[in-house]
Amino acid sequence: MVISPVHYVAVPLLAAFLMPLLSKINREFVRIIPGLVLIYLGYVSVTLMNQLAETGTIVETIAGWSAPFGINLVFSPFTGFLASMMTAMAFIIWIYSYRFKKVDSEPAQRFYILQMMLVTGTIGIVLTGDIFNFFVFMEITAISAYALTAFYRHRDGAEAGFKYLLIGSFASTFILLAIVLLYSQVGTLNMAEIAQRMHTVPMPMKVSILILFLVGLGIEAEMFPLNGWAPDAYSQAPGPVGVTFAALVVKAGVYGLIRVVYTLFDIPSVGEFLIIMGAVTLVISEVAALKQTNIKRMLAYSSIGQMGVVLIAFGIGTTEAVFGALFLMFNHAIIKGLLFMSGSYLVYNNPEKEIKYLSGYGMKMPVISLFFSLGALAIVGLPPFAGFWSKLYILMSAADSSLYGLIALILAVSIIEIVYYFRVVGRLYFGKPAEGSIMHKATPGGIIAMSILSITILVVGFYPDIISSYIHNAAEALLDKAQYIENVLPSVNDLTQIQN
Amino acid sequence: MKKVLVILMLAVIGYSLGTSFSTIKFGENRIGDPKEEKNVAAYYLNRTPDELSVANVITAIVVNYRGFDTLGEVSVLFLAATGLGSILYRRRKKGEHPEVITKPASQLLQSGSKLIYPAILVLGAYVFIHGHLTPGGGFQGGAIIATGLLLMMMAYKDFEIRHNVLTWVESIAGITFVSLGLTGLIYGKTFLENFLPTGNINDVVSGGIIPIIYIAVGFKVAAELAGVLETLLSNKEND
Amino acid sequence: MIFSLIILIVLVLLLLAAAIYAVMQKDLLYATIATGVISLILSILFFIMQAPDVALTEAAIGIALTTIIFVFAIRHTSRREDEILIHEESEAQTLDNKENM
Amino acid sequence: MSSIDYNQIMSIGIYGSAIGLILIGLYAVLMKKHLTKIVIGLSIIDAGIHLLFVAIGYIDNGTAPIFSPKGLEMMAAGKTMVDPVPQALVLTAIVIGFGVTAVALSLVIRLYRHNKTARIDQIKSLKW
Repeated sequence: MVISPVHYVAVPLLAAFLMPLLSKINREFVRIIPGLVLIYLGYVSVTLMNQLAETGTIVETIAGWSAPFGINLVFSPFTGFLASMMTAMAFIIWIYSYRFKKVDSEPAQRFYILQMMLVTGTIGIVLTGDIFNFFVFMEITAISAYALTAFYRHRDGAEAGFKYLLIGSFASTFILLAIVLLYSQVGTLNMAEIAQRMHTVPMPMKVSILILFLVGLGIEAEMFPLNGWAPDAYSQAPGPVGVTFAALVVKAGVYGLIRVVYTLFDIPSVGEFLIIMGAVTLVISEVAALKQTNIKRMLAYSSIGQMGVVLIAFGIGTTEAVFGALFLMFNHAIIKGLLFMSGSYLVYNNPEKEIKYLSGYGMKMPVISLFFSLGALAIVGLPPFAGFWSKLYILMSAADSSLYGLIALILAVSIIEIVYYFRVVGRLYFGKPAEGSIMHKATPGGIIAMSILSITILVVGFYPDIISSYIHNAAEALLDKAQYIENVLPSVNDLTQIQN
Repeated sequence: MKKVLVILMLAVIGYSLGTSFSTIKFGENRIGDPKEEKNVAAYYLNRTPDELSVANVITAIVVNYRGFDTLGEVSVLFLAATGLGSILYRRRKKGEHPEVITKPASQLLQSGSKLIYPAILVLGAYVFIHGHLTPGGGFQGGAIIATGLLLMMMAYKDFEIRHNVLTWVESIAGITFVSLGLTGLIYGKTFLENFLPTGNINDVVSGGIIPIIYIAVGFKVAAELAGVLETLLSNKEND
Repeated sequence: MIFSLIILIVLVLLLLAAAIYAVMQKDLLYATIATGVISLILSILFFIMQAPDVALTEAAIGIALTTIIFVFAIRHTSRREDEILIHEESEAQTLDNKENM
Repeated sequence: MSSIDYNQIMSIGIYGSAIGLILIGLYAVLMKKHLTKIVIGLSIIDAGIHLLFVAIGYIDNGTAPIFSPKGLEMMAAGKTMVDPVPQALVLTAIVIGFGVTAVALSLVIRLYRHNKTARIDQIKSLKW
């Protein structure tokens, strides 16, 4: 069988439908199969990335109908980079989640199915080239996310899950409304063809569609003031799921926002809007993070803040800025992944997840504390780590566009970041050990997953070049709208009409 | 205070939606002549009868042109059933059976449902077997069958849908759907591609893999919906 | 033409009335039945607008299954929106007071 | 003259009621305190969107997009087929909406089990 992008969706689905049957043969299968699927997808990623370097963007048609008539999957340097990154992260999360917590075999089976479909949904969002299919994958992601948020029954998971569901339903409502209006105007659902026909849409209509999309996707991308769901969902979901939210689900939301703004629409002032929204999101969430006493909520707010920086960088819109934004998305996935993973173990037996109980853990749980400290150093952007480079590129691009206020803002917020991260790290190493706290020994899988991420952070920190060429291609692919349309709709040679 | 704010917000949303939709003429022909194939709708209307031999264009779109959506949709239901089980999961003691109905149903309901039950199943099967000819298809037929199963669950205390059976039906139907897609990938180079002869329009056996997929979807949807209903019904009120 | 117009207007008014009833009714079982009525009218409207497939789906899923799962859920939770039947009388009193403030 | 009026009344009636449903549903979601009522609001919003979808696909003097003998007869009588794409999309949207509703209701049941109440103002952590 020829390796093609559709494997990203078809193989996990096949496995998900098989898992209830296979679990009857041996219960262990439900834990192992997602890993095997992800290993296979990793192989698919490597093959396709190599193919990408040779032949350029791979457009896969489905059911034999070429671009505007059937649904298609686009594996461009941009989407391919994101999909490969997500596959790799999902595999590391799988290693981490292997025997993370002892649960009954029936919930365990459901957990692994839902977790695998969560990953599939996010990868589908990134790869699809059809706006309604995008919505369908969004719903797949959303439903598995709601169920996983409420997975633990002894906690307030159901509240967080319901809150998430409520806000998520608003998101799907707005996106569906936007799709209705869009279809009535352009008569197509293919993103490339929508982009091509967008100039025929009258301006007021265009603006209302864009606002509907921005509200709907802003919820998924945790844009202020639509991010009320995130801290609750992050803090109540099981540890591996929190990592998945930070590393994959939010990335998919940001991807959707960027795809709509950059490819579908051609309104230039949207960039300024993104910068403003990003800046507001950044400031408010970082200040909120400073006030948190729950470590997972603190990490969640920090995550929202980072997404604010990503939005700012996408708003600036130059190639360097987009490069910085994508680099930051990559870094955020690995670093915040490490922080959530180690944080989950630090507060494993601590139902309130309060930071104040962490005093002196640096001696009791040396390895996990070390991982957490490494993540904290990396996320605030200190030089030898990966986080430094993305921040540097974003600041440089802001300087190029002479947005000096923005530079000052990002640097000022970095100080806040340093304060609240080092408050935790300081407590870990210099606090007096509290009485009666029970340690939880990390599973071997957890240690392996965190080690892989730490090594990646260090390697990317010292040699950013190993990843930067991919990101550079991705940034160029994102900004080259004409090329995207030509790849998806090869029959259209006259590209001049797009400029009108 | 909150009420005023909310009403104000709703007024803004309503006004903007109203102005947006007032520019879209109701009942206007935006497709144009299907022969010209100016947009996807015209393309589907023009090509479906000849190239796919499927009478119902909506079925052709749902199962073939946009079959990937349907795969996603089926997995949404699958996830809903899985998620429901996960959210409402409760450890059962050994030998304890889920209590479906606390009171026995009335004689009228019992004999009535016994009478209607086969008819509902046949209707459901008819709807999804003829999905490519008449309105209806896998989703509608599956929902109808699930309704029939529900009727029996409510009427008879000991009518227990075996979870095993549901799991098997659901898994096999799902695997059939994806495997047909993958077979298309092998034979015709694209996922879900029609690799069977299409036959004549308005025959029961026509449209290549479309009716097969729709039947699989029907079984899968019926099993998933029955699973959802059973989970919600068999949940006892107190811990 | 006039005849169909009148039918349409009646249906639309019924639709909105059912929706308002569903939102305002304190007894959730009746509210649920009102949502069933919304689906029923919607299904008729779909049929008028030449969408028999959608009408059938809405009939099977919207009218039957959605209503049923709502009824199940209400059976497992409280039936009254103000929950007077569930709580102690005094508690219900304070609840009422809260709403009046 | 009368045909223009007819069209306008149709358009106000259908679009207006669909937008009305969305607004009523949003009101319920934002203002109501009972969780089941909120889920009812969500399903009303869904209903409004489905109506909008079908409405934009409708064509005056149209017939259902089915090439059955009856459909061909209608075509011969000069009717055009309505847009099939929105109908296919609504089919998907209805099923997805059902899935979301089911998950929402199961969460409501879970919340009721924990708190013995399904009112937002009685559940501590749901206030926001």
